Amino acid sequence: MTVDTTVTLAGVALKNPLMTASGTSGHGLELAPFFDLSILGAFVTKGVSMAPRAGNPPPRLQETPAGLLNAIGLENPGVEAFCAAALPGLATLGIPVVVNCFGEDPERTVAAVEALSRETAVTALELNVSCPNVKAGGIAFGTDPAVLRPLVEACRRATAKPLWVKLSPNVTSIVAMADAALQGGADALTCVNTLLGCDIDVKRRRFLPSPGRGGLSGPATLPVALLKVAEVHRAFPQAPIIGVGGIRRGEDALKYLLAGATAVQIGTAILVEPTAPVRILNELVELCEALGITRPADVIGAAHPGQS
Amino acid sequence: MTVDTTVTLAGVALKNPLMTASGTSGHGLELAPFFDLSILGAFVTKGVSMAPRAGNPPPRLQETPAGLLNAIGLENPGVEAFCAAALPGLATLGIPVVVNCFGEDPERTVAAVEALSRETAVTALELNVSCPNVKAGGIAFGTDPAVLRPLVEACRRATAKPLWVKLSPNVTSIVAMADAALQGGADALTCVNTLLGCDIDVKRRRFLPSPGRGGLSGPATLPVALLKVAEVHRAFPQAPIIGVGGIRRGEDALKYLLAGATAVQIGTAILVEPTAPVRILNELVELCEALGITRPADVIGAAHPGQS
Amino acid sequence: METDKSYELCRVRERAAPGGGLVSITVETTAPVAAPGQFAMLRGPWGDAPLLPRAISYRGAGPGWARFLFRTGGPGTDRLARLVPGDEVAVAGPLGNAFPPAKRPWLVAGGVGLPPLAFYQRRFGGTLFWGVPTASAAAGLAEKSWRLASDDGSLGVRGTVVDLVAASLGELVNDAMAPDAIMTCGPYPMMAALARLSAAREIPCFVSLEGKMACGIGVCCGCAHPATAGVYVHVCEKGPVFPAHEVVL
Amino acid sequence: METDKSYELCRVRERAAPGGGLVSITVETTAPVAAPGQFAMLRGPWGDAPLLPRAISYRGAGPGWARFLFRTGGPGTDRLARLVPGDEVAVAGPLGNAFPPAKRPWLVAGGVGLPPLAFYQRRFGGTLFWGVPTASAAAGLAEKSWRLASDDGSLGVRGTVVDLVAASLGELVNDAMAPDAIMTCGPYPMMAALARLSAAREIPCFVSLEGKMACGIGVCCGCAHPATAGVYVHVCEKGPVFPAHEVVL
Ligand SMILES: Cc1cc2nc3c(=O)[nH]c(=O)nc-3n(C[C@H](O)[C@H](O)[C@H](O)COP(=O)(O)OP(=O)(O)OC[C@H]3O[C@@H](n4cnc5c(N)ncnc54)[C@H](O)[C@@H]3O)c2cc1C
Ligand SMILES: Cc1cc2nc3c(=O)[nH]c(=O)nc-3n(C[C@H](O)[C@H](O)[C@H](O)COP(=O)(O)OP(=O)(O)OC[C@H]3O[C@@H](n4cnc5c(N)ncnc54)[C@H](O)[C@@H]3O)c2cc1C
Ligand SMILES: Cc1cc2nc3c(=O)[nH]c(=O)nc-3n(C[C@H](O)[C@H](O)[C@H](O)COP(=O)(O)O)c2cc1C
Ligand SMILES: Cc1cc2nc3c(=O)[nH]c(=O)nc-3n(C[C@H](O)[C@H](O)[C@H](O)COP(=O)(O)O)c2cc1C
Ligand code: FES
Ligand code: FES
Repeated sequence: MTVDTTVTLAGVALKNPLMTASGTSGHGLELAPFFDLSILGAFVTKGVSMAPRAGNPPPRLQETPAGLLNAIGLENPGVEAFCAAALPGLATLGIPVVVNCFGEDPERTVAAVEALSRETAVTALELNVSCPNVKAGGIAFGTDPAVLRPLVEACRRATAKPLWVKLSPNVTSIVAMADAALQGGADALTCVNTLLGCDIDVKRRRFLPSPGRGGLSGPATLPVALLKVAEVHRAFPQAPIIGVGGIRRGEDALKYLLAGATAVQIGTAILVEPTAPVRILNELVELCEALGITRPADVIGAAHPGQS
Repeated sequence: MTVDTTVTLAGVALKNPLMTASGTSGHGLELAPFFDLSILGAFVTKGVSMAPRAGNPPPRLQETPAGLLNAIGLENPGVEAFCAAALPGLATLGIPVVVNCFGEDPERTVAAVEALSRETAVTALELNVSCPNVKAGGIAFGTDPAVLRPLVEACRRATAKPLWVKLSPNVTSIVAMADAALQGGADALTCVNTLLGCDIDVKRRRFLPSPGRGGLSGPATLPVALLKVAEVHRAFPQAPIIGVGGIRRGEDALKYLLAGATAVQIGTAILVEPTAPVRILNELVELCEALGITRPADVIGAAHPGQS
Repeated sequence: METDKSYELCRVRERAAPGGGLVSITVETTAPVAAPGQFAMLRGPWGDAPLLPRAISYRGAGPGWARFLFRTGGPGTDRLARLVPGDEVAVAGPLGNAFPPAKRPWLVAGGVGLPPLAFYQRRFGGTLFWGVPTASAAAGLAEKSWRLASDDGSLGVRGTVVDLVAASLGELVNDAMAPDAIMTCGPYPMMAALARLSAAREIPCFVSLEGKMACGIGVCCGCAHPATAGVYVHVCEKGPVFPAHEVVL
Repeated sequence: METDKSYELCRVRERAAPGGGLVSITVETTAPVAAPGQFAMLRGPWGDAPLLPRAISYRGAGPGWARFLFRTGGPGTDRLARLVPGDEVAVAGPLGNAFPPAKRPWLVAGGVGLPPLAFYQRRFGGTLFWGVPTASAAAGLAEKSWRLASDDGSLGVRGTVVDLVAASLGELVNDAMAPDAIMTCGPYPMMAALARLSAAREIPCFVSLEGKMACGIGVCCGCAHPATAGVYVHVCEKGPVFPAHEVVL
């Protein structure tokens, strides 16, 4: 049995549903020594903003049970340096290049979207409105529908490229946020960013990571992220969803498809194992074969009653 | 060095800060074959409601990475049977007995609170407004401050016993919920109940556990729950907090104290290891000795800048 | 038949991997001696994942020792399988109830449902039937006196163990040889078929249920199984052994 | 000195636990041969917790093999310590840069900062100083030519290795014997003291930083360390070896 892994995500054809997750795969070709990046459905870059950002002081990382807290603080070289240094390399991969971007306020967010939209090497933009690490930044946009919608509208006006909005899980109702993003003109929803959490160094009596809290990712978070995908899909069955959170195995990826995602992103698993996407893709194909799924695209949302 | 483990929680003296968490230690003396329950700071029962509840169909449980999803569906024998069958045994322990309770609507919640308040064996009530498993029940109360406050007020009027309110983490702002509970007259806040999540059986294409989602507990959730405690303590430094979520070791318990909890509850760890509270208490004492902490009560909130 | 529960770190004394993915471990224990049908919750020293202990029936037990036999394949059993003599494993047990006494019981095991019934036979006698997919799944564990069935006929008769039991019942020359109870442990469809067979002949039938468990000790209400009476029973508290007519199979 | 990175499942060929909580493992590898100062990210087949691989410096490396030496005590190193010959371990490496070449380097190790410097000495020579709390922490690993210091005087001279280096610099009979570089790996206060000592004598000093890492391969920006120039450097990308004056110690 051959498995046809292609999916179409809001007009973008992907040879398979696996992408890197923003922030866990570098800005450019840092992963290239480990595997052939062109096997990916798409490459998603670390978040970039108009101006460069130095990020947070260490410690930026804290391991937790089956999870990782990070407070990188959105360190990035800025749009200009990114386009000059990283983008040309990514363009050679021959796969869709998705640039994750953000701004400290609506103006700078729109400016980043505009600047990146001028680059032909950029296939789509993923708007990070949910990063919990920058106090002045993402958190406000991503947790209030009344703030999110106009922001997405402004970005929508600023770009003709596919616009994905990456939602925060740290809300009472992700459906309300998804609604705001879709109303604002988002082409697809990435569900979800990291959960807010913290740890404590009991010897030094200090919160970790350094800002006192961070974003939790990794296998520990899969059940929470998977439910968010399911909720958004149930509310908006037509909205293309990119599922992300804790994927380490092919089976995990398939769970996201069954919950309603058209594609998935792999984040922390890459930090644990740089070649994770290769293994996960193989496992996904084998699992589909074992389960008689000839096209993963056919089972999107199939775990919902009445959809399989 | 001897460590003085006593704490006073909203007027209730505890010989140490460790309690069982509701729903993971039975309704009565089910754990007694495994360890001497009187070593606990307090015993917290599984949630009871006025009328008996049969609970959800199986599967009610699903293991996840370092976590557990449950959808017990608040199975319980009802207040009357509980008071007749379980309470007398608990009363013999000689430690505070905290009864976790809930209702399907405000009237039935108040009724349960009233009925339990008549029992002298009951030291305090823990109001579960955050259970994610019953659609008509907890979820609405615990996620909207405007709904929570009047509910707590009504319960407050119905009881002279210490009233603890157990908050849900599945909200944009736990501080707003804590505020509502305190305004409503809560004596203490239990932070937090389980995170909403789900898993999927890829063979059967079915959501798990049986209602399609469940409450996530265990080590995986510790970073999220710990931050909620820290946020509530930061906002309301005088409010007594009972920390709960993922505690498996003495060090975890100390983290919650440093974040601002006066006491902690141990849930999933008991399912993994029935004698967990004994070990955790020993570890906590040894850790305090090693760190030169003579009274754990002295370090409550000490991880917050300006508080140690 | 119920004994006191205990929780202790036990040292592994023996380990065997006879094949077919089956692993047997024998531990030293100070807990009361388990009865056939009872189970334990087992967990090794492996940190936070997999989190929950695993429910495994006693394959044998005596003063100071207990033996378990399980099939590997998931994260928990795979890790238990890596334990070697000298290692410690946490054991909560003996838990649950036991198969009841009987004069001429037929003990019908499907696959890895074997342990409690082999234990029963060793202690109390009875006729043991065991069904496996193929000879290799039986890993040479079958004893001479057992009556065997395999899907492909590579061990014992070809067919299911239910067919074998039905045929054996039909071949009985007189009623004095008929079983006074059928005890079974294995896949639900197999147990359901046996329950029907027993009911038709008015032979009491006892089934050992496998439900997902978290605690195994009756504190979490997680192992609910639908009872014929309407509500749920907790497998770890009231079971795992139930009269077949009391539970929905 | 930088080599190609790779990620592979390596078979453990040897394991030794000389004492003092130290464990050494030697693995078979097809990766390029590492240079002293480089490190690898190691992780065994233990599921989801602990999650992250651990950064460990090469203690030695040659065609087809690599050796690591680490101190146990946390969840990751404890598990790595349980690997036995024949087991598989995932190795991403060689990662990072290496200590630079020098003519008469002094190699100053504190505790478990030893591996990269012992590797350096074996390959390029130089004078190795090693400071440990007590003789037992050195686990008999000290070689004859090494100059040793221990807090309680149970191995080598009593005092810190910084004192020993300072005294040795003072005793130098002529400048031709003076080190042309000091390379160090160990606790930050120790490296900071050596950096001051070297700066005072205008000897180039190179420090190997230990920052918490997630990926080790430059994709997560997690291992930021403050640089004297103002912003941050990523230890796994630009380091772990830095000229002492470039980083805040
Ligand atoms: C009372 C009782 C006695 C048992 N006795 C034996 C025995 O003697 N030998 C044996 O090989 N197996 C026995 N089982 C089944 C055994 O518990 C499961 O095979 C085991 O838990 C699977 O764990 P895993 O990590 O290998 O697999 P997974 O399937 O990955 O386990 C994932 C989760 O599902 C649960 N689970 C999966 N399958 C089962 C199952 N069939 N029954 C209950 N829970 C399950 C696990 O406990 C875990 O929480 C018994 C089960 C029960 C309830
Ligand atoms: C470039 C580099 C080379 C190293 N080389 C060696 C070596 O050769 N031998 C050796 O024994 N140790 C070495 N270390 C330190 C080693 O990585 C840590 O001791 C180890 O990660 C601790 O893991 P744990 O689970 O045992 O302890 P824990 O302290 O429980 O680890 C918890 C978390 O903190 C991180 N962490 C804890 N201590 C350190 C530390 N000192 N440095 C970096 N991360 C830490 C862990 O990676 C993990 O994420 C090196 C570190 C780096 C960065
Ligand atoms: C170290 C690190 C850095 C991250 N940086 C970004 C970022 O810049 N922009 C963004 O939208 N998400 C960022 N994320 C979130 C991930 O893209 C992803 O949503 C999250 O980690 C959950 O997926 P995972 O469990 O597979 O890691 C980051 C995550 C990690 C662990
Ligand atoms: C099986 C199970 C049943 C639970 N039942 C209740 C309940 O009846 N009432 C309640 O307030 N919380 C209930 N909880 C939540 C726990 O009390 C606790 O808040 C949660 O599990 C987090 O703590 P832990 O990680 O230590 O388990 C239950 C949790 C589990 C795992
Ligand atoms: S498994 Fe917890 S009550 Fe049965
Ligand atoms: S550890 Fe990830 S960039 Fe250095």
